[in-house]
Amino acid sequence: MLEVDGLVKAFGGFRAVDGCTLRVNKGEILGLIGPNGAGKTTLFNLIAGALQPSGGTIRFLGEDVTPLSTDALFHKGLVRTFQIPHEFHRLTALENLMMVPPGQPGENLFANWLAWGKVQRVEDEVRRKAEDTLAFLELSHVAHERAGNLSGGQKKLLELGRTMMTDAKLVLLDEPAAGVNRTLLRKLEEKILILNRERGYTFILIEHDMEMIEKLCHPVVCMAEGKVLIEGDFHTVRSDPRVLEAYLGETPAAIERNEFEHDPKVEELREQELHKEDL
Amino acid sequence: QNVKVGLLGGITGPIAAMAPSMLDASRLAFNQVNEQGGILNGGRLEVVVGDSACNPQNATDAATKAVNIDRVIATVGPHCSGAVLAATNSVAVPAGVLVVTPSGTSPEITRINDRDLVFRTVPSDDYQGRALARTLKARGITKVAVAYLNNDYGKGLAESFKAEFEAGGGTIAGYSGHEDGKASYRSDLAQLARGGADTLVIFDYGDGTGLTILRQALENNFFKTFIGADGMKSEAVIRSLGAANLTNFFASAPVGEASASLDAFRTAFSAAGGNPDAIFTTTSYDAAFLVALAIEKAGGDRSKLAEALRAVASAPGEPILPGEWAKAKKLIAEGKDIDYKGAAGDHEFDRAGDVPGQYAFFKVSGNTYEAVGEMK
Amino acid sequence: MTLLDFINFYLVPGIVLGSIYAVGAIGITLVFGILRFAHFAHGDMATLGAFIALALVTAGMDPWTALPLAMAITAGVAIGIDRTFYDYLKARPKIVTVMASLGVALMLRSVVQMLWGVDPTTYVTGIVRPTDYFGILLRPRELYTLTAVVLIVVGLELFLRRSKWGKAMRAMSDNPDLARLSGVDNRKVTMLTWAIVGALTAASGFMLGINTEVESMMGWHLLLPMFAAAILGGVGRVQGAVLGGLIVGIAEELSVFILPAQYKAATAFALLLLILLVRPRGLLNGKVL
Amino acid sequence: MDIVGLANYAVFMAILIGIYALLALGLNIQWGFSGLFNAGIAGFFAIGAYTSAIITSIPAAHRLGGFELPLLLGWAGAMVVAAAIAWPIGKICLRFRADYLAIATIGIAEIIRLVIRTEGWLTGGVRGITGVPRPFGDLPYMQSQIAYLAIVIVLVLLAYLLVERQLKAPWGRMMRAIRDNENAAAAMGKQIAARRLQAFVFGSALMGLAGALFVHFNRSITPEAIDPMIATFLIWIMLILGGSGNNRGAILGAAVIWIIWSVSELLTDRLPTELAIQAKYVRVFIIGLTLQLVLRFRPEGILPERQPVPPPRT
Amino acid sequence: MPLLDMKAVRGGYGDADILQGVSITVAEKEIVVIVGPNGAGKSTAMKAVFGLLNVRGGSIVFDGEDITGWAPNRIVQRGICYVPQVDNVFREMTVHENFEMGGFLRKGDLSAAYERVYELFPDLKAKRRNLAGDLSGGQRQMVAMGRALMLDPKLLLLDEPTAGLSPKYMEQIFQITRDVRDAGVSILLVEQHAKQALAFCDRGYVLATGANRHEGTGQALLADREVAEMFLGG
Ligand SMILES: Nc1ncnc2c1ncn2[C@@H]1O[C@H](COP(=O)(O)OP(=O)(O)OP(=O)(O)O)[C@@H](O)[C@H]1O
Ligand SMILES: Nc1ncnc2c1ncn2[C@@H]1O[C@H](COP(=O)(O)OP(=O)(O)OP(=O)(O)O)[C@@H](O)[C@H]1O
Ligand SMILES: [Mg+2]
Ligand SMILES: [Mg+2]
Repeated sequence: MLEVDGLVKAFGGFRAVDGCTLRVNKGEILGLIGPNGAGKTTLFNLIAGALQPSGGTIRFLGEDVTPLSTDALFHKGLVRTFQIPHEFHRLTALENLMMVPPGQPGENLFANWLAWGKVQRVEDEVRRKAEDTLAFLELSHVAHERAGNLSGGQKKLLELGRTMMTDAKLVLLDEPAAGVNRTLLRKLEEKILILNRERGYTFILIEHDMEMIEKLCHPVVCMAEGKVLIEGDFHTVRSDPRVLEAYLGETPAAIERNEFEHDPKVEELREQELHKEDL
Repeated sequence: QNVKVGLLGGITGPIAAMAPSMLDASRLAFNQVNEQGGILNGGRLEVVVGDSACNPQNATDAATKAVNIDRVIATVGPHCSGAVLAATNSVAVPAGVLVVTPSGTSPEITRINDRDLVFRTVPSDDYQGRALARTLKARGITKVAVAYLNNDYGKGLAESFKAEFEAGGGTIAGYSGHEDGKASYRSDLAQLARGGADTLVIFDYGDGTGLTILRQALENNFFKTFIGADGMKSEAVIRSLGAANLTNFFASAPVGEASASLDAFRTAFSAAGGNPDAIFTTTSYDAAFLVALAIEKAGGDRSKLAEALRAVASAPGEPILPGEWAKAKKLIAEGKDIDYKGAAGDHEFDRAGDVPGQYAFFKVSGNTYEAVGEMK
Repeated sequence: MTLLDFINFYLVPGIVLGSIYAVGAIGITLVFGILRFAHFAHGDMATLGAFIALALVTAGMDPWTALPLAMAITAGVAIGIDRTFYDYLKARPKIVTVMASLGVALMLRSVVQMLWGVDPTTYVTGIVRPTDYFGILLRPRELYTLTAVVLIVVGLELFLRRSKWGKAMRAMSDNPDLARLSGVDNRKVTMLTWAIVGALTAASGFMLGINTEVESMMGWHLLLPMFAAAILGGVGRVQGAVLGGLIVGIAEELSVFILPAQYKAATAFALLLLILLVRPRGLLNGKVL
Repeated sequence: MDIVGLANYAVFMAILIGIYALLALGLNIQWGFSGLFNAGIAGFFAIGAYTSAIITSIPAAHRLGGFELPLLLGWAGAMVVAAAIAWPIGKICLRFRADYLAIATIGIAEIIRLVIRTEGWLTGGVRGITGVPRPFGDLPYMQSQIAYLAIVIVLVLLAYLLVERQLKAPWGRMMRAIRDNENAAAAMGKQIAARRLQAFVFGSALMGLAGALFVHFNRSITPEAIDPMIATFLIWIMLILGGSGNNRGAILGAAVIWIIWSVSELLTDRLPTELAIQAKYVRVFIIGLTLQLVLRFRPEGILPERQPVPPPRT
Repeated sequence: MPLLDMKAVRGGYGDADILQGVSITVAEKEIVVIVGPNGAGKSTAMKAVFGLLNVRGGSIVFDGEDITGWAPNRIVQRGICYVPQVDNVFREMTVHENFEMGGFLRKGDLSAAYERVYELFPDLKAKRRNLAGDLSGGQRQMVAMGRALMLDPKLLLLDEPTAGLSPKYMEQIFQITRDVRDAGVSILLVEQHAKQALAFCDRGYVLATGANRHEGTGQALLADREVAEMFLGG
């Protein structure tokens, strides 16, 4: 579905993406990990047309899309989120979502005069969809708040919500979990899986949350210094010594949740709690 | 009963430097009226000052207020042509208010469909430019460069000067307009000087850009002789450049018949603390005095004002000089005809309400200007 | 036309004019860069500065001695204006402050007109013929102007790059909240900025005045070319403002070769458009606010 | 001072307020909703005014036209030409951001002003154009003023409805989104450049119409009318003070500012007559000061940008 | 006596109260963690300490002095340092200049402090002349953290310092936090990596809808089933 070949992006003398080659098949959720500054976001920017590559090609659905602009790519079915939330700060949360669906008749200057009825009908549909999305993201209570006034995590959710407002073929998610509450994150994971299985969305997911990567992604690609370091299933990638060294740190075990779950002290406390409830 | 007259000046706009003297000159006329028996049956002329800022928006605003709120029956001004056009077209003429402008020089003013309500005491650009051209020829100058300010005043003068000068066989060796308010005109001057002329004719204002141009021309030895029109005949030129540097600077300016009128005005205005050499003061004074005479003659009836204005301004009749209000009032009361001889000229209005000009040629002498000859 | 003529009558005037624009443009670019708004009262502040210097000269001072004093006084006025009119708008969208500065422009102008009238005057009566330096004609006042500009630019650049307060200014312009969290007193920084800007406006007004005349609209006429210069160089870039000022000044003087002189004022803008087409954020890649 | 006079004055003020309201509405489309810093309003105003003047005025020897065509043609022409000139300008300039765009448009307005002043064969140069007809201009003063006011009101109302509907519609939402964050809007498939251009041209057409209304009201136009202080900056003050992003605010702002502008003179006229000239300077001071006071107490504008809540579900 | 004592603080950005009575204490040499759902008011509580909020009720006492309503720059001088959640670097200044601004209030030679920061974040050494705005998301977080470490505060407020950081760096931030604490600095930390944070903190608070919901030692909170399910992701 997406083929990235020898992609290069240089900022001055520095090559943020340096000959990156990557394939994404339809129906996959590809996990993209790598140390900070590996070039993951830059790769997204290149794929989504926000930056022009200094070299290499990008093919999407069999077509060379290297020179296309962001908005043209969107219409081909490629949607992305931003790592640092790009909300429309003076629009309400609801409007942030309602503006997304493409081809709304009301976006045509003249339709607003000649086909007001149709504009209204579509508008109602869009609105319903946006409200449902907000409800799912637990943002209904701030639906009419200016997006600029939302909390850091809420903005991230809104960012994600935008991708749910349109029929996409390929969705690029840039660290959707950062700053998002873990309980909600579990729900989001479900949603991503549903979109993937039932609606056939393909995802590329940048994350530093290993739990999420493990749960959702196959294959997993690890980037470092602008190049693909290794590609494979989660466990292969995670146990690769280079990945351990560059990305996970010397003590990968420390970050696994199992460590806490099996912490004997915690287990003990939990037992006590259970007893309390029983009483 | 008192009579209200509007005085619409370009107080805060581009001619802010000239407006105060012009308004003072007009006010002098009104004061003389009030001191010498008042208007009609001993009433006072009340002056309503408005600011036209030299642009149409402000001019219509000021005129509307004067006409509707203050109920003036005539206005002296507005000052700039654009302001005159807008204020007369949209306010004064429809409302039937007499307008006499002392400084709107654009030929377009002639063409206003004015129901004979719009007059001016300043000649249309045409006259002075031509007169100046003939004077220069008479003084043996055959090759000049021309720098003009690109507004209705400067451009109008320059065009008529050029036409007449060339028709008389003279050579224009450089001809360029410039915009107001720039800090340097040296390259303009250098460009003009390349034509090889010794004489520079400047159609501009002496308390504006004209001063800058003259200074930069003098400082860089660009020309030998400098000629200006009435706009350049400003005290500011002498004050800031120094009389010693201005021995080759001449200017034309409109004057009254035999200068008796002019002298009367100069004495009175100087006594009132004004500067009679400032540009458009004579026309401003005449406009105000004429308006007062017209009101007196028409007996305060606004529908007869225009007719009355023509009657008091033109021959035949007993000559009235600036300041002779009491005399004029008496004659009018006796039903005698009068003919105002203004400080800026005779003011025989033609059908469009325009006047031909009479001019004299001035040079700097001491710290002021001195006439050196009539202009034909 | 000889080369010397070209230098004397086109280039030198262009450079002198350009330096005057440059000093004004530096102030504009500082307000742009640090306080993040277009300061439309800049021209009229320059007028005020020029008139303050005039008052000092009238009181018997030599013009070039009056300059530093006028700069100091205008700096004080600038701080006062900020305290009274701009300060309470700082939490609002910047455009509101832009409008406030238009109001201040009107007020300053009318104050000047009320206090000093509207007639043009000069610091020194008479004309000054230039001295011949190997064929190049220069006047002392032009030499002083150029020297003053160089001193100002070098000093300011050092201050902004090297000193702690210069950095604090840049930090505040970048992210005012974070600057406060780092212990920067934004009030002090703002005051310092206005002090510098006020002094610069006075300098530009004075230089214009000594090279031409002093009159109440002089600053307003200067405003647009100064803005063009600031933008041309790139918002927030001091060297950019200098470069922009010189380019605008020289371009205006040279434009008479190719365009009718009436279009002189347009050359600054035509050039600006051309340069922005190639470099949309100015020559030195200025900020986008 | 009597009632009729005051009424006349009020009618006159209302006409100008209507013309400024059109300008402010045009600017609101550009700035309030699309974030385009157009500081060259005077240019489009002038283009509209001159176009309509040339189309409808009586023939003159020294300049283009007049063609003595019907008034409606003049107005339509004003809008079309203003839009047609805005199009290439927008095409080139809209890629500049914020203040760069502002200065670029100021520059273009200056160039337009200089062209109008200098190219006499086209515009009459510094002499301007006279003999522009005014609808119902032959009626007596008061009736003709009132008739013109009616026309202005109808046009302002039409423009208001037009703009208001566009802005409540998804189009407005999209424009506001582009204003807030163009990268994100592009990522959501919106064609930033084309949409901006649309708003720029749309707003400029309204400014052109305002110019046409102005020229027919005055029956003449000279280049002095393109003074940026009045035809650009004053409009900005109106919009920001009225409430940028709010159409009713734009109209209200036009009213408030013009009333301040005009009525301040009545105030300073109370000063002793010896100070008549100083009074005019004081007036400018008062205008500046009042502006500060209004900004002080209504810094968001009189009617701030509303959060347009989409219509409820049906 | 606790170093920081927030008592029943109420307040918000505009007229609406976002905080409806939040009480948090931090003792000397203590790491305190705040967790809670998005929009709970965690960041708002931190801003309240730092005078960036209209506080309408309650009090904030630091080191025995009531600092409610102080200007932020005064509070920094008093010895509190704060890393906000968003907008936490000077984008148009280089990485090094960001650190210089971090040490704005410090006098004397700072080279040792720079040395230490670059040692902690070796990736930034190569980027020291780059504008902070050009960095990757994670690198910015490092800059923000490094900026805060340039001062020697008594209390450090960190708002989600690990968001966007790789597991390696996340672990390192936690390690730094502990080191700093051991050096005598108190720390108030907001975290969405709640389990990891609660595991090593001294005490924790759970905030929800602008008010205290739970508090206790890290272990106790981890063990609480409701807390785990509602706030920690099961
Ligand atoms: N505009 C730019 N100019 C210069 N360097 C840049 C620019 N944008 C990114 N870089 C550099 O490119 C590298 C890759 O950045 P990128 O944002 O792609 O990293 P990342 O893999 O997404 O990291 P993270 O996980 O921290 O988000 C970084 O070292 C960054 O400093
Ligand atoms: N500048 C602001 N103006 C108005 N309301 C705001 C502002 N910032 C935040 N809020 C509101 O305050 C509430 C709490 O926000 P806060 O940032 O404190 O949440 P948080 O607990 O830090 O959440 P997160 O985990 O997502 O960062 C949110 O509902 C948000 O909408
Ligand atoms: Mg990234
Ligand atoms: Mg937060």
